[in-house]
Amino acid sequence: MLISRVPMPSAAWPGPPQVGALREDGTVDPARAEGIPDELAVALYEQMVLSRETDAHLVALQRQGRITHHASAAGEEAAIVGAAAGVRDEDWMFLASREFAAALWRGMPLGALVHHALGTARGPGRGRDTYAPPFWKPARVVSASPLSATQIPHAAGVAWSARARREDVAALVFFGEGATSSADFHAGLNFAGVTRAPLIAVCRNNGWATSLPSDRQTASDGFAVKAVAYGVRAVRVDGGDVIAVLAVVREARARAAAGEGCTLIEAVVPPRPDSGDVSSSPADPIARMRRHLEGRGLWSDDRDARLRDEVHADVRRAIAEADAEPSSPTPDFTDDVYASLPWHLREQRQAMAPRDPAAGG
Amino acid sequence: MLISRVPMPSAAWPGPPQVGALREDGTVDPARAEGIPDELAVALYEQMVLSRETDAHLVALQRQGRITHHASAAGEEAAIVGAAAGVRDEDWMFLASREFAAALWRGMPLGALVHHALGTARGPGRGRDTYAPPFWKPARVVSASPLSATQIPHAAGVAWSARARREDVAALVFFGEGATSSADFHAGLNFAGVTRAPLIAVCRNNGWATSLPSDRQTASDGFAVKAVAYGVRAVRVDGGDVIAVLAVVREARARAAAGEGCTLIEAVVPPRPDSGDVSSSPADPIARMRRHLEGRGLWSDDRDARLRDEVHADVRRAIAEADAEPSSPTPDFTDDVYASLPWHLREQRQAMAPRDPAAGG
Amino acid sequence: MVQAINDALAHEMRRDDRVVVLGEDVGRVGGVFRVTQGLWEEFGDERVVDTPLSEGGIVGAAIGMALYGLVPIPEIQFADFIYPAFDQIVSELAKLRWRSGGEYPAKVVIRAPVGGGIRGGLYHSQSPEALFIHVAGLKVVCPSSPYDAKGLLLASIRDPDPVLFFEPKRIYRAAKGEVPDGEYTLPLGVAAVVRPGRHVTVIAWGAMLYEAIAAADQASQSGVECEVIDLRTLWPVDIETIVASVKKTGRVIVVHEAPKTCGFGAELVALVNEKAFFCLEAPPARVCGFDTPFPYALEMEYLPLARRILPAIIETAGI
Amino acid sequence: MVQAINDALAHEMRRDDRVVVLGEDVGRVGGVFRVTQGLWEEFGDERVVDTPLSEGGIVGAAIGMALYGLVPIPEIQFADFIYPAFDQIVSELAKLRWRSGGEYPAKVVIRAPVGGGIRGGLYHSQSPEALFIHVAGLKVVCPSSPYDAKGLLLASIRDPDPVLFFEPKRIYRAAKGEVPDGEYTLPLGVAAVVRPGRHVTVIAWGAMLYEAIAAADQASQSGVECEVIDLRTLWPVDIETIVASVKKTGRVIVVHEAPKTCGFGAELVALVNEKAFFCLEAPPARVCGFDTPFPYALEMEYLPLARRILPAIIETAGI
Ligand SMILES: Cc1ncc(C[n+]2csc(CCOP(=O)(O)OP(=O)(O)O)c2C)c(N)n1
Ligand SMILES: Cc1ncc(C[n+]2csc(CCOP(=O)(O)OP(=O)(O)O)c2C)c(N)n1
Ligand SMILES: [Mg+2]
Ligand SMILES: [Mg+2]
Repeated sequence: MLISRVPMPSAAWPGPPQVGALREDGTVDPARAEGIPDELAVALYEQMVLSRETDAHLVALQRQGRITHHASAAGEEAAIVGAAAGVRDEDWMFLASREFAAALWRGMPLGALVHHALGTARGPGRGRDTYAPPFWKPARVVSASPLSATQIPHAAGVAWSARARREDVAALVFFGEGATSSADFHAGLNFAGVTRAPLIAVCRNNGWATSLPSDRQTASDGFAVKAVAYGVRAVRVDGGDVIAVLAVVREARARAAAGEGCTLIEAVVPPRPDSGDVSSSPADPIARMRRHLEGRGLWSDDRDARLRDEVHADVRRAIAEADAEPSSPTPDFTDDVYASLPWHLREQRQAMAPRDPAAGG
Repeated sequence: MLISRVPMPSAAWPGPPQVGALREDGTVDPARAEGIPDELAVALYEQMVLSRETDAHLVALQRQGRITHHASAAGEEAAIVGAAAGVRDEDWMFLASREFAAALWRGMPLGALVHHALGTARGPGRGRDTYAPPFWKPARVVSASPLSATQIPHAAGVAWSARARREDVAALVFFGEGATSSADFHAGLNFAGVTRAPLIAVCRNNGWATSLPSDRQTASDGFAVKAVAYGVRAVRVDGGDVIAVLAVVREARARAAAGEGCTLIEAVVPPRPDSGDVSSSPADPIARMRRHLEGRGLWSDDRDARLRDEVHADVRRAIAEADAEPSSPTPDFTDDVYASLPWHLREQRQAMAPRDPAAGG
Repeated sequence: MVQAINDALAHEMRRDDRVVVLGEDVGRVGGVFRVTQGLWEEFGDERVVDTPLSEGGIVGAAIGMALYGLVPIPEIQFADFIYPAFDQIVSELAKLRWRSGGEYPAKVVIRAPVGGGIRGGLYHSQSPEALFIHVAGLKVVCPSSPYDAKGLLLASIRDPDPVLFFEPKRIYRAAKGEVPDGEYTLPLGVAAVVRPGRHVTVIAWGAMLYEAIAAADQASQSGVECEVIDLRTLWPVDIETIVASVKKTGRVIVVHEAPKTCGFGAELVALVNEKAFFCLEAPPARVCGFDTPFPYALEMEYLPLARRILPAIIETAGI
Repeated sequence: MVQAINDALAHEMRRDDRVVVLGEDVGRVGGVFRVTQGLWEEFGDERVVDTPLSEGGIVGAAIGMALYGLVPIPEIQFADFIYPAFDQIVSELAKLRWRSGGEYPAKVVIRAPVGGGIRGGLYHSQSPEALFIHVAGLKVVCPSSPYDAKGLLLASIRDPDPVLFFEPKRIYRAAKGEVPDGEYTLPLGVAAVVRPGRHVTVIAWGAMLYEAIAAADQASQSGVECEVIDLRTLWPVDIETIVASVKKTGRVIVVHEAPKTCGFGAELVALVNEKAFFCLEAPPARVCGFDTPFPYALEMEYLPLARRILPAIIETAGI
C-alpha cells in the first residue's frame, strides 16, 4: 500500500440507549416519567389483556383452519397499545400485520375485527381480504397490505399533507424490524425527513422476520440508528414497557407539533421465553404492567379475574356473531374496483349473476 | 403532557469528517498520505485531462444534436479517476452515468466510448443504447441502465459472490448522491452490510440531482453517514483531491481484503464556480493535481501543452473514425434478446428483412 | 401539447386548492419537458413539490396525500422510470378502494411521458400501458392532441378513480391545435372516430395516431378507405365505438409502439373476437413495436410508422 | 410437486457448485412452502442464503451473482410479492444481454408460487405471468405436475436466458405423479397435448389444467371432445402445437387464473387469429379470473373452475 494512515472512521456507530420507565418491582423510574393517571393506567392494562385474549382466539381459529392467517401480537402488546395511546384522536394510524389492538384502542369494535378475520360480508373489508387488521375509517385507521412497509410512504404522505396544510395532525405508522430492509421504509423515512413531516414511525423489533434473526436483517446496531440516514430523531425504547412506549410516542408527538418532524422509534420487544408462552415470563408486558397497577393499589386478583372473564366473554360473543354470518357473502367483488361499474365488469358480473340469489337468477 | 423528561436523543448525527490529502500549495499533507510514485501521479493527471477533453467534445456533439445525451464528468474527474485507480485489476467496476473515465483507466479504448456515444454498430452496445458509458467486459466494467442506483445491488451481488467463493476480488460501484434516495441503494448497501461483502460504494456528491440540491435530497448530514444504517464503514473525502480519493479507496480495498466488508465513500465534489467553467476555478481538481506535479518537479507548461495537444488529437481522431461508421447499423436489434432467436422474433425479423440490405431484399 | 397540459394543471390548481403536483424536478425547472413550468412560481413549494429521487416514494406519498384528502398529481419523468413505483401502483393504489370496501379510495393521477421518437433510446422510449391495463382498478389515458390532452387531463383529475395519464412525448411539441383557455372536459372512456371509412378499422392512440392517419391517407389512393379510431382512453376502452366500426368494416388493425406480445393490441383483438367475430372478414392484425427492448439507433425501424401500417392495411383489406 | 422441485434444486446444486439458492426464509426453515427444505443442511449458508426482506435486493444481488458466474435461483415467497423486484426484473435482468451486445447475460431463475386456491386472499393468490411475457428477454414457465416441474426446472436452470418459474401453489401438494430420481429435462417451449380431441381446443397451464381436463371430461358426455393443451412454457409459447390443434378443431378456449383483460389469454387469441383465422369456426373464448383483485372469501367464484369452463366449451362447440 502506497498510501496509508488515512484515518478511516469506525464502522461501529452505536444506536441510541434504550429508554425504559417501568422497573422490576412495578414502580416507575421517576427520572424517566412522572406517571400517568389511574384511569389511563388501567385502560392500558385492560387493552393489553383484550389484545392477548383476542389473539388466543384468532390463533385457535387459524389452527382449526377457519381462518388462513393470523399474525399474533402476543408479547408485543405494550409496543402496540402504548404507541396507540401516545398519539391524539385526530392523528392517523397506519397498521402493519399485528396491530389490531391499536385499532381497538381507537374504538374499532371487536366485532369488526372478527368479521374481518372470518371474511364475512359484514367485515369492513367485506370478505375481500383478511390478512392485516381491517381499515377503520371513523378513527382514521388505515390497514396495510401484507407487502411489508408499503404503508410507510402512505403515512409519510399523510403527515406531509398535514404539515403543508398547517394542521396539527400527525401520522403514526407501525412496522416490524424486517420491514426496514424494504424500499418503502427507505423512501418513507427519507420523504418524512426532508419534508419534516409529523410522522411517528414505530418499528417493533421482535427479533425475527419469520425465520431471519434481526442481526441478519441488517448489520447496523439495532434499528433506531437507521434514523441517522434520514436526519430524523432516533429513539430506542423497551417495547415491553407500555409506559415507556407511551412516553416516547407522546414526546415524538409533541415534537411533531412543534414542527420538529419525524421520529423513528424502535420498540425492542422482549424475547419470547423458551417455552414460547409469553404469559409465563416475568418480562411479559402484561405481567409488568399488572405489577405496576398493583403497586399503585389499582388492581387485585379479583379485578383481574373479572376482567379476564369479561374479555373472554366479549371475544367469544364476537366470534359467535360473526360465525352466524354466512361465510360467503353475495358476489359483490366486482364492486369498488372502480367508483362505478365499467362496462367490462358489468358484463363479468352479469355472467356470474345466476349464482347470485339477489339477482333472482 | 403527562409524561415528560424522557430523554430524546438528538436528531443531529454528524457525518464523518472530510478527508483530504492535497493542500492548496500542491504539497501532500504528510499526516494524511505518504505520497505516490511519480508515474502514478502523472498517469492520474493525464487521465483526468483526457476525461475533461473527451467531455468537452461529447458535450459539443450533444449541442449539435448528434448525440441525445451526454452526462459530463467535468469537475468530478478526481473522484472518478482516483477511485478507479484505487482498486485492483481483478476487481469489478460498476459505472453510473458519468464515469467513462474509470473505464478508460481500465483500458477501454477511447474509440469504444465514442462509437457507443454515437450509437454505431461497432460500439460495445451496438447502437442499442448510448446513455451511460459502455460495458467493457475485458476489464470487468459493467455499465448501468439510466435507472439510478440499479447497479448497486448488482455490485453487492458480485462482491458477495467473491466473498462466498473466497476470492480476493472486490466490486467498486459509483453513483450520484441523488441515487441514495432510491430503493436499490438501500437494498444494495444493506445486503453488502449483512454479508460483509467487499463492496466499495463511491457516492459522488456533486451537490445536485438535476435541479434538486443535495440538502433537499435528504435531511441527513451528508451521504457518508447513511453507512450507519447498514453497519458499514463511512468515509467522506474531498472529491476534488485525486490523491485523497485514491487513498481512501485503497484503504477500503485493503479492508475488504481483510474481510472487513463494505465501505461507503462520499466524495464531495467541489461546487462549480459561478462562471460554470470548472477549469477557471482554483478548486478544479485538474489544476490542483497540476500544482502538485509541478511542486514535485514532474510537470511543466511545455509538457502540459503537449499532453493537451495529444489528447485533443486522440479525441478528434476517435470521433472522426466513429463518424465514418454508418450511423444506422444493420437491423440486428432482434439479436441478444435471448441467447438464440425464438420463433416470434424470427418472424418479426423476417418481416423487416426487405429493409435489410444484407438480406438482399 | 406541453402547453395544454400545463394549462390544465394550472387551471385545476387554481380551482381546487387540494390539487398538488409532485415529482423530480417539477418545481423550479418545470420538469424535464417543462410541462409544469410556471406552476411553482404561482403555487409555491407546498403545492409544487420537488421530491427526492424515488418513484416508489413519490407514488407512495401521493397515496397518503390522497387519503388525507388532497388530489396529488405525481409526475414520473419517463414512463420507463415507473417500475420502481410499480408495487405502489399495482399493490396499493389500484386496490385501496376495493380492499377498504369503498372507504379509502386514493385518487391519484400519475402523469408520465411515453413512447419513442425523440432518440431517447432504450430507457427513455417505452410504452408500458398494457402492464397497467392488466391491473384491475386503474384507468389509463393517452391523448393525441393538445385539445384532447387538456380535456382528458381535467376529466382524469376529476374522475374518482386513479388514472395513469400517459403523454406521448414525440408529439409534446409537434402536435398543434387550438386549445380553449377556459374549462372543458372530455369524458373518459369515449373514443373518437378521427377519420371515417368503410373498408378497414385502424385503432391507434397517442403519437401513432398520426402514423395511422398517414397510412390511411396513403391507402385511400389504392381505394381502401380506413376508419381511424383514436382511443384516447385506453382502459376502460370504448368498446362500442370499436365494435360499431368493425361491424361496418369487418377488418381491423391495431397499432401501438409497445412490444407486440401481450400488448394492448392483443386485448383489442381478443375483444373484437368476442364481440364481432362473425363480422370479421380478415384476420385482425397488429402493427406494433418489436418484442425487443427499444433500440436507440434504429428507433424508426422499431416504431410502427405509416410505412409499416400501410402494407398491413392493404393486406387486411384483401385487395 | 414440492418434492419434485426440491429434487431438481438439490440435484442441480450437487452437479454444479455455481448454483445458489437465495430468498427470504429459504434456509433453515426451507421456505414458506418447504420447497427448499434440506438444502441449507446439505449446502450450507453460502449456497442457501437467507436474505433480508427486500425482493428488489434479492433479484438485484442475484443479477450480480450471475454476472460473477454463479447461477442464482432466487425465491420470491409469493408471486404477489414480486412487484418490489419488478424494476430489477424488467429494466435490468431482461435487458442485460441485449444492452451489452451479448457480453453480459445474467442467467437467473426466479421461482415464485402463483395462483389461488389455498384461501390466501388478495395478496397470496395472484398470477402475474402476462406482465413478464410482455417484457422482451424473459422466459416464463409454469408446470402442472411433479414430473414436469422437475424436468422443466432443470431445463430452466440450464437454459442460457433468465426464466421466471411460476409454481402453482394450489397443486404444490395435491398434484401427484411419479418423479424419476435421476436427471432428465423437458425442453422449454414445448407444450403437451394432455387430452386429444377434435371439437374444441382448450389451452391451460398450471393448476387450471386440471379444471380444463375436468370440464373436458364432462363435455365429452355431451359428445364434445376437447383437445386439452398444457402449455408448460408460457413464453416463448409452443405456437406450433396450438396452431396444429386449432387447425383441427376450429375452436379454442383459453383458461387462466389471472384477470382476463390483457392477460396471456388475449395474446393467445390474437396469435390464433394471426395463424389460423380462416380455420376458426367460432369466436375464441377466454375463461379467466375476473378483472378485480383476488377475493378472499369468494376465491372459488373467482377462479375459472370446471363449472365455468364447461359452459364455454358447450357454447364454443356450438351445440
Ligand atoms: C414484500 C414482502 N415480502 C415478503 C413478505 C412475507 N413476509 C410476511 S411476514 C415477513 C416477516 C416480517 O418481519 P417483520 O417486519 O420483522 O415483522 P414481524 O412479523 O416480526 O412483526 C415476511 C418476510 C411480505 N409480507 N412482504
Ligand atoms: C429511477 C430514475 N428516476 C429518475 C431518473 C432521471 N434522472 C436522471 S439523472 C437524475 C439526477 C441524478 O442525480 P445524482 O444521483 O446526484 O447523479 P448526478 O447526475 O448528480 O451525477 C435523475 C433524477 C433516473 N435516471 N432514474
Ligand atoms: Mg420482526
Ligand atoms: Mg448529484
